[in-house]
Amino acid sequence: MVSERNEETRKENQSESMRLQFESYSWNESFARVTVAAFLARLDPTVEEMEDVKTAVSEAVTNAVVHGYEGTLGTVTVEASIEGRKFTVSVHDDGVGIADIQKAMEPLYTGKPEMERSGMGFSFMEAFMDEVTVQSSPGEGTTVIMRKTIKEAPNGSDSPVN
Amino acid sequence: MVSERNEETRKENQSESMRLQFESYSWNESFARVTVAAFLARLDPTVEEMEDVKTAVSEAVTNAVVHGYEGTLGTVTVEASIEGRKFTVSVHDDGVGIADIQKAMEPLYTGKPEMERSGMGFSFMEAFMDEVTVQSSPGEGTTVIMRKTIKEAPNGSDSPVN
Amino acid sequence: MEQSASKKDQVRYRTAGTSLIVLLPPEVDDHNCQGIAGETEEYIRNRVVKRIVFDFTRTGFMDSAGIGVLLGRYKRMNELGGEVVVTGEDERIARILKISGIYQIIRSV
Amino acid sequence: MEQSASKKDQVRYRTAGTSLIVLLPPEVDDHNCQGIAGETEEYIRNRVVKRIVFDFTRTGFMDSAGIGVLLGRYKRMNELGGEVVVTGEDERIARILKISGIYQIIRSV
Ligand SMILES: Nc1ncnc2c1ncn2[C@@H]1O[C@H](COP(=O)(O)OP(=O)(O)O)[C@@H](O)[C@H]1O
Ligand SMILES: Nc1ncnc2c1ncn2[C@@H]1O[C@H](COP(=O)(O)OP(=O)(O)O)[C@@H](O)[C@H]1O
Repeated sequence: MVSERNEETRKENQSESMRLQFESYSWNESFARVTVAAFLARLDPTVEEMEDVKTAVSEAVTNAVVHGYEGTLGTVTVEASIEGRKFTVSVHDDGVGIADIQKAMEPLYTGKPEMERSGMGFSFMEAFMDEVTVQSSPGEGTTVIMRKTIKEAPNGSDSPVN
Repeated sequence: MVSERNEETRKENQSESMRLQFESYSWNESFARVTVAAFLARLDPTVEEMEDVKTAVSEAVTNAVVHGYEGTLGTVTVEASIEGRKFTVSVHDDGVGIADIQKAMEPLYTGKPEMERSGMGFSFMEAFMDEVTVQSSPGEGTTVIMRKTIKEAPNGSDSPVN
Repeated sequence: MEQSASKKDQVRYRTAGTSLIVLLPPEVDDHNCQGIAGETEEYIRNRVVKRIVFDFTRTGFMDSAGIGVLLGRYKRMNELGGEVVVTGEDERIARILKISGIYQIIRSV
Repeated sequence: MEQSASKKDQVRYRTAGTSLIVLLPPEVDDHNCQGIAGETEEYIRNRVVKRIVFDFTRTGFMDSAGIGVLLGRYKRMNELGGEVVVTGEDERIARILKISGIYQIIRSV
């Protein structure tokens, strides 16, 4: 009588991913945040978890634009994936790369002190995500991989709306 | 005294693009809409232009999921670009493809009448965009390319907020 | 306002006499519509339903998947001698319904 | 609520006596901050500015680029014998300011 498509719903242990590429214009910093937030929304994160991820993504994408490409035009690639409640997001640029990753990640260190930068980008990523890994070498570009486990929402009441 | 980065602002005749890839899950239909809307926002479209584009993207992505992959798992690629005020968005799947494109685009035609579909997907794309082009053949997947010129906002007062 | 694919966005059902009221989600698309045909059938099977009211009060976005649902339920209620009506459409939803031509067979109450 | 990169999201300036009030945009990031150093310098050059007030009333998002601006303006006002204060921070912004340690040198009014 009624032929209907089987209802397709996300499973609790669902694995899925997305990939986003865009040019290294500074106005894409907000575009990247919105897109990752829209992808993450399916896990029903709290407002705080959502804001944490948006801040961390903003830091990594800004670094790709400002430090990786230094204002020149290049492609930034953001990949995000979900395994159950484990969320991973990586930000990649094919820019100048980092010679001393440990030093770059030190709190307050900035390679561009003349630009009024705080040197807190990596510290923020580490404060807001569970784990931050940086792969980089000079001339080879940079990939920042960040992980965060999103807590099970008790009944989804504290979830953000965008 | 103050060393400052040159202010980086979009130019009126700016060319830019983005590419988004995700799995053919039906809940990504809304993810695709949000992402394209966030990309389009830089042109300061009216609420109506924004809704038009979201509807058209929703139609094309839904077709990739429902008809292209027929519920199986595949990758959907959405590319969007801007040249001045000309907005182009394409939706690609590597699914079953379309044998008779002209027939598929006829109003009310649906290849899946048992699924309570309206057969109005292509009609909506054509109603809401300036131009719709379909590239497809059986076994080769489908690409739908849609264009729309976004009017110059008089002073950006009627622009949407998400 | 975009919504996640979470449970709070689902369709809600309510009966009033012989009417079945279907409160549609904020975004009526293929994903959010998948259960409607089967779920309204449940009601029709278990009680006398003479009218299905699609309530768009919460809805800000709809694509042609919504039209497919309305047409499908219209045909089904026709078979049963009942009717389908819509209510609560905002300007955008009214525009979509108008373009689809569905106001010619389904009226707004 | 996400905002486009359009003009309405820009920083706004207002003076009151010897105070310069900087009304920050909804999202304080690298992109939206790029003009602040140069624009506040303009004011400092053309009138007596003893205090810069960063007003977060409209702001819901900030990353470390905002901290860079606050630190930079703090150093500059220190040179001039003036001060920098913040106001109107919501819970999220206060958390970011706290994590950055900036409340140790810049107070909230
Ligand atoms: N993607 C990147 N490419 C090249 N260098 C980078 C990249 N990301 C970070 N760095 C280096 O690491 C330094 C510290 O980064 P961060 O902690 O974010 O502080 P900030 O961006 O304020 O300088 C940067 O100043 C830069 O020298
Ligand atoms: N991406 C696609 N892959 C394969 N077939 C497609 C695709 N898009 C559309 N079609 C075919 O074209 C028909 C008409 O599409 P459309 O106008 O959107 O109506 P509907 O989706 O309601 O069937 C579909 O039913 C399907 O047979």
